[in-house]
Amino acid sequence: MIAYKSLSRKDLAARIARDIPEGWYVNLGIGIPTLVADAIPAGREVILHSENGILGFGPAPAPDAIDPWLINAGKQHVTLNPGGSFFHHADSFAIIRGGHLDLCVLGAFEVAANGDLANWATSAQDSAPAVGGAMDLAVGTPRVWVATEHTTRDGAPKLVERCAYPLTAPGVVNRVYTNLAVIDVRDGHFVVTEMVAGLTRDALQAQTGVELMFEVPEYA
Amino acid sequence: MIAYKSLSRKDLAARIARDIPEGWYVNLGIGIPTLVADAIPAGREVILHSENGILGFGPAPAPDAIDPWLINAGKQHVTLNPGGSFFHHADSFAIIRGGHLDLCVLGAFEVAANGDLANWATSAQDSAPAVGGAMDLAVGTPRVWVATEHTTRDGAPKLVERCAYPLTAPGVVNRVYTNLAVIDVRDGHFVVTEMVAGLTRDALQAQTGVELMFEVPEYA
Amino acid sequence: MINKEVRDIADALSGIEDGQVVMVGGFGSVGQPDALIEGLIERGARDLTIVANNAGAGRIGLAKLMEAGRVRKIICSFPRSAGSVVFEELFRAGKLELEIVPQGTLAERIRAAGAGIPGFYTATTVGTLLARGKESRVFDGRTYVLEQALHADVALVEAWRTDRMGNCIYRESGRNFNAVMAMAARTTVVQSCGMVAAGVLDSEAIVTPGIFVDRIVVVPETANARIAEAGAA
Amino acid sequence: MINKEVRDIADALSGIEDGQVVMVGGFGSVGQPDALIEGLIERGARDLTIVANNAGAGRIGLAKLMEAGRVRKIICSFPRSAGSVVFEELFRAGKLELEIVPQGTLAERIRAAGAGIPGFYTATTVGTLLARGKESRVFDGRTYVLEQALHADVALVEAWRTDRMGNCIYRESGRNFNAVMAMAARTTVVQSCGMVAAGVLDSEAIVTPGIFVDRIVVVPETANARIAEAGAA
Repeated sequence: MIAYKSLSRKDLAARIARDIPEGWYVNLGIGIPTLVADAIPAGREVILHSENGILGFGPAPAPDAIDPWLINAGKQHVTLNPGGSFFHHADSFAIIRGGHLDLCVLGAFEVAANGDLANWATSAQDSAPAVGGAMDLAVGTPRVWVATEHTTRDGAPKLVERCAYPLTAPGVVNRVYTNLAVIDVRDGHFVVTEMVAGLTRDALQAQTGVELMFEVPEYA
Repeated sequence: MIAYKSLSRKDLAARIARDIPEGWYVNLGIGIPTLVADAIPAGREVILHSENGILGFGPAPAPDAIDPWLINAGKQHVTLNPGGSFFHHADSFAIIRGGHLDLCVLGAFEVAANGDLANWATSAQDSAPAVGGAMDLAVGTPRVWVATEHTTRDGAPKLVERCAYPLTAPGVVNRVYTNLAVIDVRDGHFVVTEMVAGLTRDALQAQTGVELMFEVPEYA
Repeated sequence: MINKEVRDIADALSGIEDGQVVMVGGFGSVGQPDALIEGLIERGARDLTIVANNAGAGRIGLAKLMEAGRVRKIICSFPRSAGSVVFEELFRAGKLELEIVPQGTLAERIRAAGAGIPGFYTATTVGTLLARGKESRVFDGRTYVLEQALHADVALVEAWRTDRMGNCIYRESGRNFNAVMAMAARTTVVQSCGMVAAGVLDSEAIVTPGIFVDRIVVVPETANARIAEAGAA
Repeated sequence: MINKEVRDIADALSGIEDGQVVMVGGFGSVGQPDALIEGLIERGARDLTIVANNAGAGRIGLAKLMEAGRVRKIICSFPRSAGSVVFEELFRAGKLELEIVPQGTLAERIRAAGAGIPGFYTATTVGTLLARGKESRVFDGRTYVLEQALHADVALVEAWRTDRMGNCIYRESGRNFNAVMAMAARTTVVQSCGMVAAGVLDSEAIVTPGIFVDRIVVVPETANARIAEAGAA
């Protein structure tokens, strides 16, 4: 087996951050997506939105400078950048639902080749899953990128033909960034546009639950 | 014929103002209703709402103190009282439609005994009447009082069995203040609760297009 | 002279009865009216329906209210979270009804109630389990579901500064659901971190105009923090 | 660095084409982006649908745009008012389509477009001529009509102060339709009375966050007043 090195969570976040141009308005979900905030290249203005009514929040404060009134949707203490603003929850979701964000980056339990996203409930029998703002973000944002490990801890594929978990929204995912590859969702197919060094098509396919298309050269 | 003196527009406004208790939130329409603002007894806090996004506006400024940015829905220059606030049009009509005002006082072309109000279009053939906020106010406000001359300039009754003019809203008027009487709308009837001194029931009835009920003694 | 400030928490909560719908502002612990929640527990009203973003954490605040057996139903977007132990227990035991509403739909249903809009359409939940039983409709080729206004008998709100007219401003991310819930209840009770004279709040920056507010009780920020800490201890 | 300020009115209005829907803020003359309206006349786009509260007065601003034959349809709440001579002429001559929308419904339809709500129900117009052809529905025993979101290609907005990120505050009753129209258009163009550095506007008091704004052109208050006066002369 050819050696390859999968991305750390931090490197995955940095890989995503690279693709976010200046001036975009972005909502980052809990987990790996949250790490994207700290990975945005210095000097590039990307404006972060938080469901609980913030545009333009900045990095975590120093421990001795925590402002108890200022948290993001992940309940983490944050700061506010110059030009940031506060609004109430209905206005915050008007921004989301109205399609004003450029991008949201979400975690996932599963993503299907048709763009279906499952990231909220772990089974249809779970009658008390926490949906939060995931459905609104998935439905309202013009670009939905998923940031996830390529497989579960047990090695089961998270990129699948059809989601088995309950959907967050059908047909919304545009791109998936995993620790192994960057994969576009196009016309019902996963199209691999980038792989980590040393990874083969076969090795990636073997960890994926649906047939991949490749726009990258085979490992040479 | 017994002598009586109908109320001037200013006295009619003062009569209405007398019935508005402290603490009410009130929207005043164009015409006689607008005069109510200046007639509220000194020291009684009544908070005036204007469709264009003001709560707590005050009287007209002195001519040399006009603020060009501060007008009411009638496009008159006004002032702002301490504790007043500004908001946008959607929030302003959320206040109206959501039933948060205590009262609106509107003018009328016609009012029917069933509470129907016609105050926007002068005929069904008029294809470009200006509705403004009249319908929202009439429908959204829990108490709708009408301030009007008892008859048209030609002496035609404005209080009628059924409105001939296009409706602003059906069944919304609670009370009518005219230059001759105060008249409640109750269960499909006009009930006179007050008349100007010297006016007889017959004289009032003669100027009204529908049978009145009386809760006032005959002139004695 | 209009003055919406009341003497104490008990006065602020008077009239809350069994079976009512109570909205509780806040997101996480920020902007949560802890003193009013404590007061609600003391008041003893039962069979309540609670509308809030979360279903409580630890054994304080909303969780304590639920643990005391006062809550029949909770309408929220994020019931199960780190520390939602009381919710889990009661829900598993069948002692608590749950209505899960996506966060944006929850905020908009509350705003709709305040704005006199009985129903609206949203694409959120279309094609998911949460659309079950909902009426759908196509606009311009896209499918949406019908959602209805969510009214309350009482809204419990935390504000940063208030004046006697009921005008409120919030602080940073403390605004969250508070400003929409203040619109949606028959009676809105504000736990204020401090009163200022009428006219002090910037007319351009008032978030909740006094028209939405019925009662104000002052609970200094430090006192609210003590309640939260005491409960957590 | 994000900077939404453009050089001049022509740049601000670039891309406005024949047949587009253009929202114009303001109520009466307050908060009306007069310089942008003048610029729109100069630009020459025809066959426009205008969304505004009024249908213009005198022979300036919107009235001038209509008189120049650029407007196919106007969607407004208050078409006929003192001085709406141009509207009257064109409308009577059958040269202008009119959609009358109650003011609150107009504001809410615009907000709905901005908020991703394709339709909502309101009691306004029920039982009147303006409900003709509208779908109705009963909620809790009361009848409401269905109203649909009102989108625009471009919104022309006047703000009091702005920063390079597009954040806006308005002045007094100048806020009116401006703040909702800013949400509802594919491209929002702001005529600002003045720019300030990012971070100067109070984060708690920003009415239109920059996310809704695409372009800003500075037109000092005095210059705007001159345009209005020149037109009126």
